[in-house]
Amino acid sequence: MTAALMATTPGGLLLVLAVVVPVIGILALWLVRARDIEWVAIATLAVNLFLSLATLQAVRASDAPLVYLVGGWLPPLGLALRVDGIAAVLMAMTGAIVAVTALYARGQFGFDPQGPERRRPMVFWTMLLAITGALNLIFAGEDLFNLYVALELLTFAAVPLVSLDGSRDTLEAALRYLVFALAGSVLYLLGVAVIYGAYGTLDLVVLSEIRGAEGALLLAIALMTAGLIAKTALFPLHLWLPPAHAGAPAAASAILSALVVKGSFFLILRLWFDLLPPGLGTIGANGLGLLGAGAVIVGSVLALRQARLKLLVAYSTVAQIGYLFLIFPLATGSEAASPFASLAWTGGVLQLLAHAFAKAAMFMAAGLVYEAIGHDRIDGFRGLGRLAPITVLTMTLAGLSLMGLPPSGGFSAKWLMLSASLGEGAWWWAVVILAGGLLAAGYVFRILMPAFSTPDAPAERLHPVALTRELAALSLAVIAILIGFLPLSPWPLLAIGRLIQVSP
Amino acid sequence: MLGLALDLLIAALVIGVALWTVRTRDDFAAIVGFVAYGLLLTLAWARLAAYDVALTEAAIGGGVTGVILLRASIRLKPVATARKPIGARILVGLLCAAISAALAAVVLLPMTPAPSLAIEVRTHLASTGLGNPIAGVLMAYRALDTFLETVVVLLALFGVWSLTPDAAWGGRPAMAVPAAAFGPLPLFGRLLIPVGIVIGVYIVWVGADAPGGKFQGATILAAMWILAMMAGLTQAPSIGRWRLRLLLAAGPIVFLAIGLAGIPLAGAFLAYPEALAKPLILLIEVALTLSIAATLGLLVAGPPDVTPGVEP
Amino acid sequence: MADALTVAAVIVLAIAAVGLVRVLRGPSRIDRMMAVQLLGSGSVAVLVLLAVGSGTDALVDIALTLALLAAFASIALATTLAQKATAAAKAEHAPGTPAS
Amino acid sequence: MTALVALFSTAAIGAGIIFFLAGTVGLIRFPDGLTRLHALTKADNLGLGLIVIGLLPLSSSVGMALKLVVIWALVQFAGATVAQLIARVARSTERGE
Repeated sequence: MTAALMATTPGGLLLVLAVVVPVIGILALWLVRARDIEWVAIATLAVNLFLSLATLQAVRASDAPLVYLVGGWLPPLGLALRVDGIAAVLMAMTGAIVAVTALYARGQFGFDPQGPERRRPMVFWTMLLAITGALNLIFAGEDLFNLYVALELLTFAAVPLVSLDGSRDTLEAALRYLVFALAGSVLYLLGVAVIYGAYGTLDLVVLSEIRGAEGALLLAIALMTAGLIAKTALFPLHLWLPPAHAGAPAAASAILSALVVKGSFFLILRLWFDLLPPGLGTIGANGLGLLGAGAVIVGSVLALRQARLKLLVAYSTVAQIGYLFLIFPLATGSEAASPFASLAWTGGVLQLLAHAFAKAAMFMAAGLVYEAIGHDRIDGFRGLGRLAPITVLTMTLAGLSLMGLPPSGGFSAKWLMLSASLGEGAWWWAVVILAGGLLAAGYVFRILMPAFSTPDAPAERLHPVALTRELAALSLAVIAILIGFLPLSPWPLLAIGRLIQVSP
Repeated sequence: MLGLALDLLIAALVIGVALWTVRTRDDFAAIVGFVAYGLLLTLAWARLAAYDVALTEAAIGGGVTGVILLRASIRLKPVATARKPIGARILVGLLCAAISAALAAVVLLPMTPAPSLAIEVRTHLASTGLGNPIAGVLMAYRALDTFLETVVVLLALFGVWSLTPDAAWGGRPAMAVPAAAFGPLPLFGRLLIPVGIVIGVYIVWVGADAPGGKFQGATILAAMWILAMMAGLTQAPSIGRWRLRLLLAAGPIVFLAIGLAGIPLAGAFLAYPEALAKPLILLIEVALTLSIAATLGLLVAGPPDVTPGVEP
Repeated sequence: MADALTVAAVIVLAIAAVGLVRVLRGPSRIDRMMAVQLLGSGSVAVLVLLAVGSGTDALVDIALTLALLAAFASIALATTLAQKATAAAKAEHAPGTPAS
Repeated sequence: MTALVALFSTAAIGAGIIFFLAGTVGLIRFPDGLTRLHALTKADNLGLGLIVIGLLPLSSSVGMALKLVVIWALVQFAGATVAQLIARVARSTERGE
């Protein structure tokens, strides 16, 4: 597709609505009565889920990306929104996880329908809507500065969730997160400036046609990738993630770990597979793969050593993010004509999906465990299986996917990545994937073994938990398993509308 | 030649003050250094003929950021900060130097003349009824960015509010100043604030056709509001008040409403019907000015610390 | 005449820059504050000299903004110093209050 | 532009520069806070004032000239207030010590 031929497609308005509806929700939250904020937020997220599913359906049906020219101006002068196959899949994933999280979070944070407005529910719902809108824009954005605005929105919405509890520790974690995220923003913005200076445009479609192998492009992509890595918490820039994700309330942790880090990761994918001329990125791609491998090993080992469930789950995020970065060496090294048609590419996207659902389920379950027994120390989990069977089932299913045991989304993802690495003769990545799986099995069993054992004394449940909340967490874990039933072959949906790479 | 001397002097001062500000250990001294840095940066942008940016830097750097930092420094308790180990400092220094060198190489090495959208921006400007190309970019071509940035500013304020102690939610920020020591301040406020409001409105108004605009003007208005609070002429409002919330949300709401109306009336989201483009853009700018001014003022005032209902 | 005005601008800026030594050296916070105020006035002077020299209206608007807000920043600095002084007076018995 | 106007402007701006110089020298050389303050306020008010007076006949429009006067008035007014505040702060910190 050439930029000159770009025009708003039927259904393009869905993209505008996906960005605008969460914003309308935020503005409404501020103006409605205190008792109405919950249902306003949930209604907004329901509409958002509908919009994201409609977008996915429209992309599948038309077998082409959806495009909307904002203000009717053609890029590069104006801004366009564009959703291709992979973006549509991720939008639908976000819509689903956010909607289920909303059900889980209903009535939490001291929300009192009769009383005055409270700080924590108000902040939570506002920021949840903001994260939804920001992620939709990250998936739909096509202009690098527009995407920067989306990143800012995402950061400013995510940081307050970390310190929602207001304790000293969470404030410190939030501040550290903010510093990492802002440093990342600065690097990204520098890259944007370099690209505008060199090419006079920031539109990805236009850029993919005119860019060559100039130093400016390489420098810009290096700067932006470094910034985005800091936001994604790739090893060794992962230091901010465990305290931030473990200190937030469970519903917020689920969103932060499952979705927020994926936003910046998705932009790295865009840069490397849409913008970088093919053949140039081999060294860099191997470097990213190496960092990913480091994350898999270090994150898993640290997860094994945690005494508290939430910290363990947070370190597991560090490890699982590592797998995502194996896409870069595997997909660029693949022999298929287009990297998007390769096994590795599909494997990477499946890993992203499976981890998002499994991790959200895991954090929600961790929150439920805390409510059931009043703490989340793993050595005190004996008898948990009798006390909270649904929650332990949730952890088991999500754990299966994190370990990569069949049948689960995690298994399919790792299987495809293994096949890709063996097919390319890059056996060392296969070693990393297998070792990571074994370590994950170690930390998942550390949780499950005591949970399934019989307690010395009959344990008592501290607080009753609404069944809907347990089912919300379970449903996400079930989806993580169901993803494993997708066919184990490249997924044509993901290749829809990808910018075709032509050597300049 | 003379221009070059001036530019070199400004550049040297900018770098020197920046280095000193980074190195100094005393927080008050660092803030003063940062204000000086903002002044010099204003001159630098002015010399680059980026008048809109210079105006923004003058308004933000000269006024609001200094006050935000100062208020933060009052809240902080003095702590002895340990110096980072020498190895880490060298590593950071090397990284920064490498990035700077790479940037310098990209910017300075001879390249084919960089393409620019400047001509196209001017060509289409007539259809928006605006005279300032920057305003055209902000309000027409990239209106989506501008709209979302106003949401970002609003979220930033909400982020600040999220640090409120639970009991003070819905209360107001205190701007405690030892009033007895400040004889001339209320008088100064009464005289300066009207002048400042006139200047702020003028900067917003002139923005349609010349450098200036809603953001810069709103910053000046916010500064005047903060001055009124510092001089004890007025109090910060309670954040739970519905009218305040409406004022904060008014800019995005008007922007969004006009943007959505563009879908049936002008064929696209955030498109303006040609005959009405200029009045609609002005309407948005006025609403945004009020909202941004209120948001910035409250950002400086900080999270509420006065429990609602405790005092009249 | 434009050249002469540019020369004047360079000289004013250089003078104000020398005053910056007080920001650097202190010793008291008040000295730092006065030096930054001098730089503020100097910057306004530089901008009006350049504005008239080149006939650029926008530069006058920048100078106007700076003049309005330089005062604002100085007042904020002064009130902060007063607040810190009161806080220090309250914590009179606490040893080792920083006085730089 | 007549030679007379040029002469007047040059003289006024030159005088303004001298006052700026005096202010800086005072700021650096004078022994204590209050005398430095004295030097500073005289300098930036008179210095900027003379420069503005020198620029008035050169300005391209009445509007510009008007703005120049407003700028000077603002700096003058602010300088006076800030000097008062600084003096008060200086006195109270001296007492505190």
